[in-house]
Amino acid sequence: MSEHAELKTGPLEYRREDGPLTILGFWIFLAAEVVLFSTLFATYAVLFGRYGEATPAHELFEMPMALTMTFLLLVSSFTCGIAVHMMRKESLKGLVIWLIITLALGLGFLGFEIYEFVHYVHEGATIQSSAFWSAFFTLTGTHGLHVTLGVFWCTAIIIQLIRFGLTPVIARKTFVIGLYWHFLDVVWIFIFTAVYLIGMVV
Amino acid sequence: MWDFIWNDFLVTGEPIIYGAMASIVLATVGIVFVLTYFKLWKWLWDEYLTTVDHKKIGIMYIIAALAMLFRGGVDALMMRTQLALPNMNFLNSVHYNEIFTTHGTVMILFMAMPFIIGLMNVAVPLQIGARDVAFPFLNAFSFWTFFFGAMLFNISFVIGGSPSAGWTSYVPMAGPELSPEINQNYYLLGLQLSGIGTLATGINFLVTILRMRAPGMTLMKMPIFTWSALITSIIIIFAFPILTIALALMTLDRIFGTHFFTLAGEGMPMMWANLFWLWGHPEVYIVILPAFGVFSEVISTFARKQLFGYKAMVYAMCVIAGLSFIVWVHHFFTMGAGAGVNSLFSITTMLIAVPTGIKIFNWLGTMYKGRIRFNVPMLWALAFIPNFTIGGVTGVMLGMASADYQYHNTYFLIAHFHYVLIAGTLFGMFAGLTYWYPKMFGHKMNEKLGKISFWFTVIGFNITFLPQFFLGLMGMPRRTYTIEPEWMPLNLLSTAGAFVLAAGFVIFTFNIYYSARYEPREKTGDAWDGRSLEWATTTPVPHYNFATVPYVNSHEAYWDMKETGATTYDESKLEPIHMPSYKGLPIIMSAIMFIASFGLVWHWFWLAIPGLLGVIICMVIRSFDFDEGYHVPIEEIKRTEEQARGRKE
Amino acid sequence: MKNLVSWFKRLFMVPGLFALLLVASGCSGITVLDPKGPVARTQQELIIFSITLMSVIVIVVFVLFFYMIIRFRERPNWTDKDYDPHQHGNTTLEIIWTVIPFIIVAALSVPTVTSLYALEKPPEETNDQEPLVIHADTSNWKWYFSYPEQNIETVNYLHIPENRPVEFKLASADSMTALWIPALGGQKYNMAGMQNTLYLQADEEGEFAGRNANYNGSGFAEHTFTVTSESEEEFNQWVSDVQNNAPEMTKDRFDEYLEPGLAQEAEYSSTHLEYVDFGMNSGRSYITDLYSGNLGEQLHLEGGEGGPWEEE
Amino acid sequence: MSEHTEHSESGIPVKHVIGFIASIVLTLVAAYTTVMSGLPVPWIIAIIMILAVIQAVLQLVMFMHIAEKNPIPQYGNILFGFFIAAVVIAGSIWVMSFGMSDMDMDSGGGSGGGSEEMDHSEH
Repeated sequence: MSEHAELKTGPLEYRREDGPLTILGFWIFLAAEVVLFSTLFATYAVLFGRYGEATPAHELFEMPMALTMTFLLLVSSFTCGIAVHMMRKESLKGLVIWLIITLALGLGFLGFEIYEFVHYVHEGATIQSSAFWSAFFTLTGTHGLHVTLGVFWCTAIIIQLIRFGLTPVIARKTFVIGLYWHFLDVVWIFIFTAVYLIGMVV
Repeated sequence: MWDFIWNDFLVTGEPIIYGAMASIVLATVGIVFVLTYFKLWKWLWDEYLTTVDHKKIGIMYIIAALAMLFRGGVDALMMRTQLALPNMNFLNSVHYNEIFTTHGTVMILFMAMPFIIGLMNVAVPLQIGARDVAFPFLNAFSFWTFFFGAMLFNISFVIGGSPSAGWTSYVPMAGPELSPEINQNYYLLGLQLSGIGTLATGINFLVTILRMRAPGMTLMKMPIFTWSALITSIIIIFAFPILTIALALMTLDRIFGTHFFTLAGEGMPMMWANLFWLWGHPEVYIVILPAFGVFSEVISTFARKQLFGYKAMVYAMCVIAGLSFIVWVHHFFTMGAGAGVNSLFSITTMLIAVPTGIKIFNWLGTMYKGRIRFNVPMLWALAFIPNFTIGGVTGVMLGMASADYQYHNTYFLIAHFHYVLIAGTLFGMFAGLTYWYPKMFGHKMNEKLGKISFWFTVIGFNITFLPQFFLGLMGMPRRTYTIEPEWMPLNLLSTAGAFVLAAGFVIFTFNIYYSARYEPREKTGDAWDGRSLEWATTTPVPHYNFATVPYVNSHEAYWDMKETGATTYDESKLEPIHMPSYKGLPIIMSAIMFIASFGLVWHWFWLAIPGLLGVIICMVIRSFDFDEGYHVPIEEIKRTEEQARGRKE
Repeated sequence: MKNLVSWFKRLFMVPGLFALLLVASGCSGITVLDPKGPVARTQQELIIFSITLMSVIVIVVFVLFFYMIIRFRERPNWTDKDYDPHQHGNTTLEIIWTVIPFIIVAALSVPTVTSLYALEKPPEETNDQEPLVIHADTSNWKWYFSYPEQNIETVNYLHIPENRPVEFKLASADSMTALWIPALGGQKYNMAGMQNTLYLQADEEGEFAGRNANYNGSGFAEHTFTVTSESEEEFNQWVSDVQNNAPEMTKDRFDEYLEPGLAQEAEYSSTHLEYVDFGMNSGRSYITDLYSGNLGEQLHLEGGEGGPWEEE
Repeated sequence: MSEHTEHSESGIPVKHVIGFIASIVLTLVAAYTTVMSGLPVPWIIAIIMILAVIQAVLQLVMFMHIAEKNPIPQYGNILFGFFIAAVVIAGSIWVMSFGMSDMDMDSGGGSGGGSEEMDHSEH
């Protein structure tokens, strides 16, 4: 504990004493994020159907759009997993390439989300329309904001990887952003199910 | 422009406010003068503002908490003055509302919270034999976001107007439709800012306690205060995100025109109450559990006995933590959710009495066959038991939903939670502060003054709040700025008590000054014949805490060491100690967040957006910061330890 | 040290004596413990029951507490025979003080749950009578009591017949409030866009204080009303007086009422329920549509005066 | 912790591929159930929520290495997080679903409803 003695074996991100600490801390942070998003889901569920004079959700939600966004995130989660796998094989080039693919998919997702929001606003459903639409835009928007933050963060990591190479510190950071990215996918699964799919049937 | 500044920006027209403005300006000028005259700016920046040392951060938390206790206390005295007699004309209704709002918010979030976090910072790393917390940089960041959040909330008094919707800020009253002024935004953003820091503290301490304990110290061999800190951290981590969202939603309602809790747009005001108490109830246990931890330490130390039923104490706290998340509806039994909902939450609420009762009896058991010394920390702990029992049983009474229809929103409730929060949290914090004071500052607090302040506080407290139970049953509602003639005698008594209580606090504060000047220096490092590891360090504690960390065999590690004559200094095992560097970024980043939040309070996006960009830039700077700290060389450790230990003999 | 212990004793005598004094002075001054109707009586009985049980706990804790600090205090002629520093617990004892609180909680739960369900219905003893329906609506800082069957409405005061259950329909035009008549029973919230039902009943004639118990801003302290309980005949007489002599509650008149402020007692021979029912989802934004942007007005009340009657 | 050595040299770990395909399939099944199955709505909701939970667990285990020792497994806090999440969501829905008896018939009404009723009264 006293030393920055690096272990010689094990995944790179765990080799320094602060590696496991940070990763555990980040898992705990993700647990807090679970509660954060669950509060948004609870709000959405309680305010469900409160459209006021605005357009109801089932008239606007479309399956192709929701599915496309879902697949973009699912694939990006997969490529992110591969990136971390590459890191554990200590392949810097593979890591950077897969991270860039992940980033591109994430940007694609964001593009679709922005397009979707703009579309809804044109149809007269804005964040100020009614309780339901406030909850909808806040829930999906918070997720979108997390993805945006992830994109910037991931860019910073890629720059660091290219400049400083695969050190234990940067490996730890990469592993953490990987966790973050997968977590956003998990949240999206619930948004897809609880918001889009249920919104289409009820 | 001037018109705006004079009429909207600054609060004008009240003599009290002018007085406050003048005193703020004078105090600021005074502080700046002293710092400049004695050339202390550099010292302040190098030693405190940029520190990442948990001990110094703990001290800063406690100083801030005492300052906020003073502010909240003055609020309380003003309220009690207004309520002393019928037809009092000391505060008008608007002013009174602002004052009880700030009193509640300040006391819970800016006094109790930093006090417990401060004590956790001081004691936990020492109790588990760690060099610091897991993330020292984050720890400094937590403190500064708390500090600036508290400042943001406090400046509302003179700039823009204080929030006045109560510390619970129920909508629609606090919403954009019925409170269009900006004052409520201070509440939202001040709490949000400090909430970020609290969440970070929770994560920090959970990782610290889970991963940085001394060798041999399994979970069931941790000192009980560390256990309480662990459980508190867990509650923080799972409760504060709910507050974050609740505040964010109301901020959206007020600044961006959404309809979560509004009357128009089919918003749902009840949902605010629901989310607020989903956080608010666990919050109550966040501020009480560390106090329980302190009492356990203090009672066992001063009864000179092991804690009675250590395991039961731990399990009781775990059960309390679990139950704390499933009782929130008891804060709004009268909302009409139906007999089914109220029955369930009545029963879960009353069930909390079971683990709490276990703890009370275990404390009594600890004293049984002990050898009790009545030092000041012990006095606070002893006063806690009977007073908190009154608070606890009235809590059970309030938990019975059908009777609660009569207690709700009355002074009965006020009396109950002051019995719990003052006798529990505040006595606990005073006990903890006097108990660890020698470890923090190298001298005890004066016993005589301590006893005087104790008796003033305890007697004043009972005179203040005991009558309020009866006032509640007589039909006096909370938050009323004026009283009916038939409530006069008890209110007058209560007001008199409040001034006695305040005298106790003034003496306590004076004692800090007095002790710093006249108390003999404490040289042993073990001021109270302590039992856990923090007493094994020398006093003052070296910045690296422990030269070598001993192997721990029980939850009373130092007691064992004293029996075998071991020390925490084993020269053969010395290694260079890795320490983090001090950083200016936490305070700078928090200050930028403060500015951004201030912009948002006033709907000034030209200020808020650059502020947010500044925060992002700070995060990038942090990400590219590869500073790995430094190592304390063996020679320096030897020198420090010899100096400290040589003096001891 | 002896001095200290006696200080302790004295400390707890102060509030103890004080409590005794209050109890001795009788419950008559304490509204909640002096019920004037079956609902309040149910609650009073529950409160007395819980106080009794809780007193037992408090006494046990206090006795043990003083025994410990007196018996085991450090004192000059202290000997070692009573000192057992290695005692770390006692499983039997710990089980006992876990089980007993459980039993107490169970003992309290049964009447709590029973009474909770009972309070959702009109009082048992008068269930042969139809409850009198009164819509109690609030806006900042006034009470409107509408009697739909009688088609009359009062502002800031209430007449009810004795010995007949009253079914309050609670709603609010703006802030969350709570209808509370301590002498008759506990409170329930009034909220916008939804309706709560509260049953109360007076067993005797008299005047009782009623108020909004939930803080709703600067006029909160004056957000009160009086309840007059009278015999059935007097009540009917009063109703027909109002029906015959009072003006109608027109929409314009009612809209004026909705503007924030205090109001005098008044009565009308029609109800506002004809235009808007705040208990329905449709009524929830009525007031914001009407006074958008003007609802933030603050009342600077002073010295407990400026009461309802002096404002207008 | 040594699983990074278990996989073939080809670069793509089998575990990830399985997780990926499973999540695609689960998503499609959920979409199909919603649009095409014609089941009663409560059934659909129950089925797709279960599918979502399965998929989330899949992500946590297959991609996020939740069971990895660090040096102790880290799922304790996430599990407690899910417990609190369930309390928050289910609790809020349960507690907040009262007094809304007129919501369903009236959900389109909003502020318009009030004025309609006013018209009635004026004749």
